[in-house]
Amino acid sequence: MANIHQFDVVVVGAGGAGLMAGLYASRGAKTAVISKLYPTRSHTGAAQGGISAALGNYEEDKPEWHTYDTVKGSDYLGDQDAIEFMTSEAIDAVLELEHMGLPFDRTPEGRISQRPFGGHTNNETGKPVRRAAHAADRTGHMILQTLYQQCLKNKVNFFDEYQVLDFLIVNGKAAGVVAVELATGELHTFHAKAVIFATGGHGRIFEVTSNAYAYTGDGAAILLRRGLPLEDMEFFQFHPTGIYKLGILITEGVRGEGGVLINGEGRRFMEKYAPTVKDLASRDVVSRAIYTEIREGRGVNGRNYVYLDVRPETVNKYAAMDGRTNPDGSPYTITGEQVLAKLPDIIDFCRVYLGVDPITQMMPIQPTAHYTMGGIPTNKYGEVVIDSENTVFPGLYAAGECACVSVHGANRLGTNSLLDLVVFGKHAGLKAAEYAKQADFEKLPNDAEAGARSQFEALRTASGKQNAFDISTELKKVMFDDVGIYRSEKGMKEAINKIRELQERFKHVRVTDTGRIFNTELLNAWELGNMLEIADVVAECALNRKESRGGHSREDYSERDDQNWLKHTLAWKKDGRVKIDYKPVVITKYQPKKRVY
Amino acid sequence: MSLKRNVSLATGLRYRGQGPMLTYVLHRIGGLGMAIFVAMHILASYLGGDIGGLLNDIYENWAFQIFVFFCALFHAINGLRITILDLFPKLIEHSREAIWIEWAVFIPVYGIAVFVILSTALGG
Amino acid sequence: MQVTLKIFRYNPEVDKQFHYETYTIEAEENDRILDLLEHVKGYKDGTLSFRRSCAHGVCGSDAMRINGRNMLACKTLVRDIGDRITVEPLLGLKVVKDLIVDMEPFFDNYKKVLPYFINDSPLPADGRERLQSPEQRARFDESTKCILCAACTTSCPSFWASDQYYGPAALVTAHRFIFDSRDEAAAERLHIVAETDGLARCHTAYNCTMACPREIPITKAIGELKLATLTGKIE
Amino acid sequence: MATTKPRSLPLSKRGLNFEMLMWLFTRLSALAMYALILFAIIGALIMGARTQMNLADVLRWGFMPNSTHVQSTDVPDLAPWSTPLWRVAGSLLLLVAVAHGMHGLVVIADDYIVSSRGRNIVRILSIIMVIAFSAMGLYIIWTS
Ligand SMILES: Cc1cc2nc3c(=O)[nH]c(=O)nc-3n(C[C@H](O)[C@H](O)[C@H](O)COP(=O)(O)OP(=O)(O)OC[C@H]3O[C@@H](n4cnc5c(N)ncnc54)[C@H](O)[C@@H]3O)c2cc1C
Ligand code: HEM
Ligand code: SF4
Ligand code: F3S
Ligand code: FES
Repeated sequence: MANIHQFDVVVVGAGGAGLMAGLYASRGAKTAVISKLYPTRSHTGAAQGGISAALGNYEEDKPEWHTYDTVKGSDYLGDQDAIEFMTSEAIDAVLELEHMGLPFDRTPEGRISQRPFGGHTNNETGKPVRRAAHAADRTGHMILQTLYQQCLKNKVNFFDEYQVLDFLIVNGKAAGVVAVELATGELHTFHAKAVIFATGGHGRIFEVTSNAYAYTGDGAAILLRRGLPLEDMEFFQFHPTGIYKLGILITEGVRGEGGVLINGEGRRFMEKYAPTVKDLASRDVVSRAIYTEIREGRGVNGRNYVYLDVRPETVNKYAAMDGRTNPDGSPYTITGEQVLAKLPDIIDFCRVYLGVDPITQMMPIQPTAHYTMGGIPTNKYGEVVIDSENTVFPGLYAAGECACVSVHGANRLGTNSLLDLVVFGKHAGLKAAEYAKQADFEKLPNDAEAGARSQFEALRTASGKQNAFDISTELKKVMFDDVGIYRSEKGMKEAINKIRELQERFKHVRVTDTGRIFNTELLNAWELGNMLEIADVVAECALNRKESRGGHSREDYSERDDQNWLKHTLAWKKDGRVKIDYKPVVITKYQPKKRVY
Repeated sequence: MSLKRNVSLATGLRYRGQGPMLTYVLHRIGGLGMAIFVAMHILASYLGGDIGGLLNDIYENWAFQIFVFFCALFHAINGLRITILDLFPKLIEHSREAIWIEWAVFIPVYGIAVFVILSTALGG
Repeated sequence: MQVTLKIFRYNPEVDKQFHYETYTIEAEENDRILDLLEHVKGYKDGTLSFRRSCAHGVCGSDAMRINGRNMLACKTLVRDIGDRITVEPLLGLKVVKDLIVDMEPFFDNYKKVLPYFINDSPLPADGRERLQSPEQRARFDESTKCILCAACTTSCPSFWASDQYYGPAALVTAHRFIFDSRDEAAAERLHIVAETDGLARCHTAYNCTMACPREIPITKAIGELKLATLTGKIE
Repeated sequence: MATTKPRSLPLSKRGLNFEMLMWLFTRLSALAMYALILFAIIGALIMGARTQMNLADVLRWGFMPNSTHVQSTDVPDLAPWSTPLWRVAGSLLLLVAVAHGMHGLVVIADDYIVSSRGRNIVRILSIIMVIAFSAMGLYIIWTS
């Protein structure tokens, strides 16, 4: 076919990870970045609170503390070598972003400002530490813009609004990808020596989510279909504070600035669940606490939400009770204007979507599906590994939320994801360029587009009895209810049956649009296929793991079980069935302990 | 394969830009109107004779006067607002208020002027 | 409640001209216009095409004309605009299909103003951050909020006249860098924005500022640029 | 402490070009016209316009203090309205207004005409027109 492009390195996805990879790869190799959205519309732009690094701009902080907090946050499932690698690179990574022009907020001395965040502590005192570097409450937006701008400066080749459909493997090596150009409906083959996947997560499989429409797990599903495994797919993070019903995220930064959670009885409840750091406990802990309150009838008006309160009088009251101080030792207080200045976007969301003004009213919140801990297994250089021996797949890389290094283990600490993007995006880019230098192009298969085309054909020629929206709505509901914050064998089995049923129905899905130009109906259907595929793996892996750990909490196995389950799950799809294997966790310094906040 | 980008005048004017857009449109009409009128007037006075007389008759006509007055007055008052805001961009935040003030000045002055023109024209 | 949703439709592979299609659907006060479009796509006409991603006003995908004014479909609720809703594509860009317009001229303009941080001086000796006071940081804060949704540029009468005009979004980007105390390419950028297709094409129509979903005081930023070209002050 | 490098650019680095100078000229000429118009109106009021002219006529005189503009009013004697002072004021207003107005037309044309060829033609035409209209206007002012 006519549309063949050749690049040394092809990056799929233009979020924080993809752009960082593209930027670094382009310095050593001919690189293209392909994205189904315009790069600045990637979901990284939605990240609010901050990016973590032990800069210590306000108070003492060390990478080792950051490492320990991350290990503990991961509920000991994170690979400690990778975590050490990430936290030790963190400082330079954040400084590099600053050198690229990222407009971080500033301390009075002119340094990068930092705020406390869930799970970040001073290891000696156990008190929260300011580790999250931030640009108001749009840190991700600024990272995305800055990286995109640097890519433009470096003249990276962009293919905007090209959706990748298939990954090409020749002789057991990466050979490129096939994508559809949305504006024309034409297929394009990108012939490459190295391919980096950075396609983000799959939160859209849940009903209430903070994730974008684009978060359909494309990258993971494509590789799964090509016979590669996914790691730790049962671990999904539910963020405690999403706007009631809509799921739009209210950053942890709100609690970092002193906001507290209040139940239906008007009382603060986190001190019960996390006596030391209270509202700033790790996300899984807070989400479960909220759910427990709700289940025990202490939701607001008996319904399934609680309040997040950042009104200055509340903040000041509890800050005084907690003895919280400013860096100079004076008691911590805050005014309405300061709240507005530090959290402008959050205030705006509440006003627009809820008609609630957080400076004078409380925000109704509920946990929302937020972050994909699992994903494409990689080592700490972003190289994709395909078995429990960590065998590297030549020429294939992954970074960002779609990858599983694993630095987040069973539960990601807030602000570690942006860090993950920058650190591992960079290394994936470097490695890919290095690999491309010494590797040759594999010969393209005769009909490279066949796989992609047949997927589209199947959708186009399906009998059309089933409505895609119904399938997707039902999928999201069952996933949120039964494979959500609390899980049980019975629920998950039902969910799996439901997913199977939906997969069957999906074979008869209706696509009415026969056009080529921006056929979003066809593409949405294709994405729904990915979601079904991924949901199946998530549910199977969750059912298989008989313990509670981090984001995965089971009612029938409510304790962590290090004896049997201190290991990563690897899952393959074989003949429509999920096949599971395991991989050991790398432990260097920190032996598993009970996790209390 | 795609529709042209052209925005017709009618489509443009249908954009609901509210107060400030209205002043922009009127300012432009005013500037254009005056430019045409000034040119016409100078030409007429310079040429004199039949054509000049005819042009001056049009110009002296009360309906035309009302239009010219509108152009001149609105353009002048709005122009002052623009000039002030342009030289002190900080004030642009108060654009809305500025526009209110502008109308508060314009409407009475123009109203009286129209009244006078009309009463002289109709009263002989 | 029932709402009447009138949508601009154009399918390049079938239609010669655009037309409007009207749908009557059930909606709640708190529904986003984006939710209504999704509903139409899901249950009334799957061919309806529009862009969207984040669904809460931070990615800039779904700027469109709603009841005659540029807004984000995901940041506009039924309760804000009532039960008679007309949705049309942005003006001044080619309509590719239904509500999807060709964004390339918009991004081309963005790229004209050197939209990236430039500072070739050596880094601080300790390898740490370049210092910047909170006041210096606040100086360009508003212009960093831009999500490149194009609502501003496509509401600007000068852009309707010609897409060679850089447009407010590009000028806001220029402002973001020119007023950043760390950036060193203010002079180059000022020369660019002072060109005939730059600042001089802004006649303070103010539509941009009113359309901006991020509430960036765009006209003010452009005003500051205009004065900067004259006075050289970029404090 | 944060850097406090000078944030003021020398003349050559400001992007100050003809376009922006004309932008400034438009504002300054607007202010100048205001000054001249106010001057003319105040002058008219001192010369007795309060009893001899109505508001519309005063404004008309203000926008161009030329004696023909008060011909049809109750002014008893045109002589004080056509002194050299008023002729000079009128000339100034004329020159400023023609330049301002003509540049205004160029600005409008530039919105729509983007080819450099088209823009050059507009500029040449505008210069010719400025000269022609200024000459005609001066001729009228000084001969009426
Ligand atoms: C609301 C919210 C707030 C958050 N706040 C924080 C925070 O404060 N701190 C923190 O550390 N983390 C935060 N996170 C998490 C973090 O933002 C994300 O994990 C991270 O941005 C993911 O980046 P990414 O580069 O992996 O993917 P994305 O930025 O989502 O990019 C994915 C890219 O892949 C492309 N793509 C996808 N599929 C395809 C395909 N088939 N073909 C071609 N291209 C494709 C997309 O177009 C996009 O460009 C937050 C997340 C959310 C949702
Ligand atoms: C007190 C008198 C006047 C004031 C205060 C004034 C002010 C202004 C200002 C500030 C502008 C710039 C608008 C912009 O860039 O957005 C302008 C434009 C213009 N002016 Fe005037 N002006 C006056 C008199 C005149 C006269 C007498 C004429 C005609 C001969 C004229 C014709 C124009 C034209 C054609 C434009 C361009 C319009 C546009 O860009 O939309 N003005 N004026
Ligand atoms: S300035 Fe505002 S309206 Fe314009 S592109 Fe940026 S966010 Fe959108
Ligand atoms: S709408 Fe256009 S004219 Fe200027 S103030 Fe905004 S850019
Ligand atoms: S969908 Fe992202 S801005 Fe509306």
